[in-house]
Amino acid sequence: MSLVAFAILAGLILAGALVVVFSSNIVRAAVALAFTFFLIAGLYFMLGSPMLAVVQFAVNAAAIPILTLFIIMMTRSRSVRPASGIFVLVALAVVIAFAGGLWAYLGAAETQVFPVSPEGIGLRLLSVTLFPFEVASVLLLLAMVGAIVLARRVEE
Amino acid sequence: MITLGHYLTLSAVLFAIGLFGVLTKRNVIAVLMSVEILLNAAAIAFAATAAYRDPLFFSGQLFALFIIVVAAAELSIGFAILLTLYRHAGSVSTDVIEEMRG
Amino acid sequence: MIYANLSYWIPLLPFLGFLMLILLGPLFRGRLSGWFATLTMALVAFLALGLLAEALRAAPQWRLVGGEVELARGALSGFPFRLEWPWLSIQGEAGISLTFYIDQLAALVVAMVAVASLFIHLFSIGYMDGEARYPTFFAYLQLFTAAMLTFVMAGNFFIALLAWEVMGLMSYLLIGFYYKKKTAQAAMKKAFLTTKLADLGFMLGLFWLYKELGTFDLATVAEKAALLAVPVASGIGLLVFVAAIGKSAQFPLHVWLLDAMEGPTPVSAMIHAATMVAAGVYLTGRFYPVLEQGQALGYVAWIGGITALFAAVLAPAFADVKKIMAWSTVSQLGYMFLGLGVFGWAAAMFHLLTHAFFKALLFLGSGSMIHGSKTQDIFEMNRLGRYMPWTWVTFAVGALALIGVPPFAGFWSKDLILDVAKEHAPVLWFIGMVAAFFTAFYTTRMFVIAFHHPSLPSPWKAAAWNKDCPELNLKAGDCPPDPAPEPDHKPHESGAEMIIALVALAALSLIVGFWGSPLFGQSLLLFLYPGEAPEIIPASKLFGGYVIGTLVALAGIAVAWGLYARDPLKQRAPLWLTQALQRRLYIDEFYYRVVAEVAQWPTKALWLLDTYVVDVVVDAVGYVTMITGQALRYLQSGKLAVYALYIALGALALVFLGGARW
Amino acid sequence: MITFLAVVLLAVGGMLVAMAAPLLDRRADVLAGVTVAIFGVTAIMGALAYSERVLILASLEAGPLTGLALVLLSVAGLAVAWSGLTRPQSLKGGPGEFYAFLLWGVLGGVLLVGANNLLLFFLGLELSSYATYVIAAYDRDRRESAEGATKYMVLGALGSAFLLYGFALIYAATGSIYLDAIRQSLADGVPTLARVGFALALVGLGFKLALVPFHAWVPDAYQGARPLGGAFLASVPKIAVALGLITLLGRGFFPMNSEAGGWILGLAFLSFVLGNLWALPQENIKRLLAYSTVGHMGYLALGLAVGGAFGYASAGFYLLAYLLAGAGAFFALEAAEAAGVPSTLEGWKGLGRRAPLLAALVALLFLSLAGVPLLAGFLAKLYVFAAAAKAGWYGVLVVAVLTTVLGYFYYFKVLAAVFLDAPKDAGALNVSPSAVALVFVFAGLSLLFGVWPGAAFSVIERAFSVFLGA
Repeated sequence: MSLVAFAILAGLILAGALVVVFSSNIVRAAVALAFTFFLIAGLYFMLGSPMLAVVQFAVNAAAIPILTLFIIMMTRSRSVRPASGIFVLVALAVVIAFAGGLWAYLGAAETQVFPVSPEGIGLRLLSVTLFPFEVASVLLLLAMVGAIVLARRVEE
Repeated sequence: MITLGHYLTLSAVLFAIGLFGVLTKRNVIAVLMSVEILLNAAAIAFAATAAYRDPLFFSGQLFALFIIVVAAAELSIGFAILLTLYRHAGSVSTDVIEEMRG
Repeated sequence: MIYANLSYWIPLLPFLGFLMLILLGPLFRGRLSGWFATLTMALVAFLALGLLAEALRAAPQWRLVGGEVELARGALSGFPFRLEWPWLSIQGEAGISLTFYIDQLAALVVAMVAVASLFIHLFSIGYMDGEARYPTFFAYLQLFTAAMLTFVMAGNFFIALLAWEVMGLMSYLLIGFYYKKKTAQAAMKKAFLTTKLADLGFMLGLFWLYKELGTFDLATVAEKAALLAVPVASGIGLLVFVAAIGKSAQFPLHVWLLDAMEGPTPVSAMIHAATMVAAGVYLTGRFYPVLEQGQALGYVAWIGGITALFAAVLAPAFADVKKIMAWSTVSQLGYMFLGLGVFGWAAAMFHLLTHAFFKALLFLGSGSMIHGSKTQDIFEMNRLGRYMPWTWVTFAVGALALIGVPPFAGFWSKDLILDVAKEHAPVLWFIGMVAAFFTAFYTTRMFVIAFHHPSLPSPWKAAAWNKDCPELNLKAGDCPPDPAPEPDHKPHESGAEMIIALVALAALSLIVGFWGSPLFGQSLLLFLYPGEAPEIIPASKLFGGYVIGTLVALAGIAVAWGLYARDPLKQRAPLWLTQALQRRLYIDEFYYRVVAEVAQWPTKALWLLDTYVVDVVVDAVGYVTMITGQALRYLQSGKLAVYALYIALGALALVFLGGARW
Repeated sequence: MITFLAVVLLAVGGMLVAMAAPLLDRRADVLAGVTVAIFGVTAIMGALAYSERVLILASLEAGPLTGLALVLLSVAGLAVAWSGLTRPQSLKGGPGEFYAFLLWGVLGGVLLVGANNLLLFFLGLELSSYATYVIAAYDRDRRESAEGATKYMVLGALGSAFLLYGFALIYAATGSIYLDAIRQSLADGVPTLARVGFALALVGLGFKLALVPFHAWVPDAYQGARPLGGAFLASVPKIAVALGLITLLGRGFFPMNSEAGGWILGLAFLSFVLGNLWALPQENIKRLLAYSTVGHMGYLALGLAVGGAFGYASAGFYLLAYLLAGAGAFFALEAAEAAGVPSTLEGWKGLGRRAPLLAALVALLFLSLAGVPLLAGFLAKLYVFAAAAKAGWYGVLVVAVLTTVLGYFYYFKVLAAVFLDAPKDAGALNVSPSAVALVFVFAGLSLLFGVWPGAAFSVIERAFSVFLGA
């Protein structure tokens, strides 16, 4: 049963990702990206981590596509000219080889999922992972200041 | 039953798709979107491993959380840089960043 | 041990002085930079004398008992002093460390260099006054002193080689201090080429030594020298000796020193008389165990003897006071090598010490003469004895020391060398005696003409105008002699700093000889005595030598006085001989010809090879490299996707390599 | 504890500078001064932290390696901040905020070197990278800057993604993100998954280190950035990632050091061969330095590939020598550009006559980069080559030595233009004394460590032997 659910979810995720990659309409790609990320949140539910699923939904499935749409509008990007045929073939070959290589090394047979409650994650986040947590705050601050500095208009 | 292998395979294929996007897209925004797929593929691998193999510490789940944060930060910086490019070139197509070479 | 532990400051201080002067030169106004450098040297001299005192106390004590040397007390612990810092370390290999090794000889020579350098600095304050590059001059002098002190204190030959090269560089720069003069340019080039050629010997010898013994360390080399096969030891020894010949201007590489007098007079005194040229002697002394093992000392002795005579014979044909002094230096250095070569190791070092002081004195004295009379030509100097009493007295002391009149310093050391030579090589003793006669002759001639005659028309000067000077390979007009001073020029005594320096060096020239004389039990020689082969001659055997030496010196003085006191301008030798001597027996010209000719042989011989093989290969390699570089530029196409593809391909390669075990 | 204080100082200092920047819009020099002071303090703290051995908040390992990173990175940051002082208002857009990125960039570097787990390592790397992206894009008036920064950022994101995926596979293989646990897990045998994971992580690290074939962004980013930013790009990420790679190799992946060494060797080989070849025909000095950086990182990676205390120490000394000469060269470019000389071979013609002191210092720095004896660059190469010889890689060694000859060629090309060619504009240059002073210090230190490497080398070597002993 859950295998069927997983198969459907995985199929949709991959389909969404393929749309992102192959669509020549960039707005459509952004929407497909949101869709894909939304489904990945579902994957996190299946992995027993509602907390992660919620964050994925809020940030990756909502905020990021919106940000992307903004930037698409600001830069007046509409469609993406497709790459030249030979290059696509080369890229495809590289990617297939890469995926094949990775896939050959994957494979693990565990079946038991251990769910984690949001409290568990929160406790852990503020104890053992406190230091990286603080670092992440600096990281976000840096990104914010950086974006402001680079993007603001300069009065001449 | 779903095994860890299923998730890892999914993440590998997702990574490959994202990589294909990075290689073939001719618009920098689209390239960055593909990079987002790459990061999500890694996050899936982390979360799945945590759920199956790391019941005590579930570090991978925390890692996935941080990846989401980092991805957002990366995108905001990336878009800011793109805006400066757009001001100069009037476009964010990869064609406009081929002036320096050799 | 206080001074020994502080001894690294001895080369470091002048080096810091150099840095200060070269970096902040423009900030030192007027004579300030000169005083600054002199004060630095005063400090160095203080440290060096303290070091010498400590070495005297800590060294093994020998005494002479019935003509035999025996040990009274062994060395105190910690002697010879040794300071060591790791420098180049390579794991698993013996690195090269910065080692200072101070034994009796090093302590003595360090003190000598520091003291001589101090007075020469002091003299230069006045002498160089008003020169355009005043701070630069002192900066160079400081760096030279630092290099010389490092060389003397160096505990391994690699460091010594580095210091040796720096000394050569400073000599080169200072010869060309008046770089606008064509003659100065030619002279610096000549000095550079000659000494560099010789230096190759040092390098090759060192590498060979390292290959054989696996060390550069001075003390270890001395210990292990006996392990070398005789031909190897003589090969190494002679290679290094070639460098010493070059540095110390011995025949047949003496050609550069005479022209090095183009530099300012204090430089001639310091580098080209008292210290650097003596470095060749010092180096040979340090390689003594190797040379002895190689049974190559005979060459050293003969080179020295020939040079001593050759230079002394040529000196009387010159009228330029500095050039006469330069010949004298070459000749005296020849004595030192002669002494080294006949097992008179300690005697040679004794002469090194005394010569440094009296030759520095003579050079500074001639500097004072030049300063006062505005000419370098002894014939144009106008009764300097009347106008420059201090210079007259001090120069007389120096001259007597050089001639070897008792009890002046040169007497004790030169006669000791000749006494040792008499024991081992009577022919060389005879040569040395003849050279001593000529030494007395040219010195007296110079003294009489410069100090006691009114200004005379210089006999060779008129002929020199507008002639080319083949010894520098220069064309006519490029090397005119210095203009004569104005006819009514009144010489004047030099300033206080210069006089103080002269008096101090005169005092040293008088005193320092006693230290090694039998009057004081030859205590200097016993201090230097290395414990093995080189001999110390007991005082009882020395007396005869003293009498003969003194008589020869007096004879030389008498002959010169007789000839030049009344009629100095009379041409006595045949004209062709005078000319040949003035042209330095055509040796310099011969070299220029040979160099010019020989340089063409390989060129001609290799021309075909060069054009048709080497050029093509070299061009092809360069071309292919450049083409590759150009071709690779196409890989760097500027396209984002291509760059990303490189990354992906790299990742792919690593994934497969990573998966495959290897 | 000292390390922790230094980290806090860097983070909080960055925040304060960022907050004060809009208020002090016209007085960016004040912020530069504050930044210089902070870096001065953290550099001293790094020296003091050298003997520290503590684990901070279960994440940050404070030891000699962290101390070393703190010192080197702070010195690099200090120099860049100092260089910014010469033209405080020329950093358009945010003259004050610039210094916040310096502080945070250095912070990220320290964290990644000191990390005891993959999470902090990743965050430190990203922190440092984002700061570098912003700095590369900072010269926003120039199109080149935007172009270079775009390529750098996009490819950097790709590199990070590889690194991250590699970490994910390592986690999947070993079940932990803590380096000690990973080492214990790998000690019983290295699963293929971990091996692939490390290979992918190496892609991301190789990207930051500018190793071929992950180097392609380097020339564009260097050319686009201001020389000032170039100095930052050439120093901080390189130091951080090289030392960070040593952290990974020495702590977490010790059991697979020999095979990882093989991969690094391959990258190193490609880098010093191709980097030097690429540098040959360059006419733009920033681009030339960029390609030569690729070559230098190849030599450095040779030391990393050898491994062991001596291999790491040789790489560490190489870092020091490269920091001095490479960053110093960029500071010289900055000084020249501030005086109106473009950073091209054409523009530098006759610099020796227009600004003799600067040209002499440039000569020292370039000679050090080329590897002329008595300068730090020579000994650095000597040490790395000695390490390679000890490892028995004679074939690689011969090629490496041959490629240094290429280096002589293109560095001397620049020096020939500087000293032998006649300037187009004969006027003397008005070079800022403080900028020259900075170049002087870097050139002087290159000379100092070239003549006297013993102390520096033994400090570095001890750091690594203590680190490996732990």
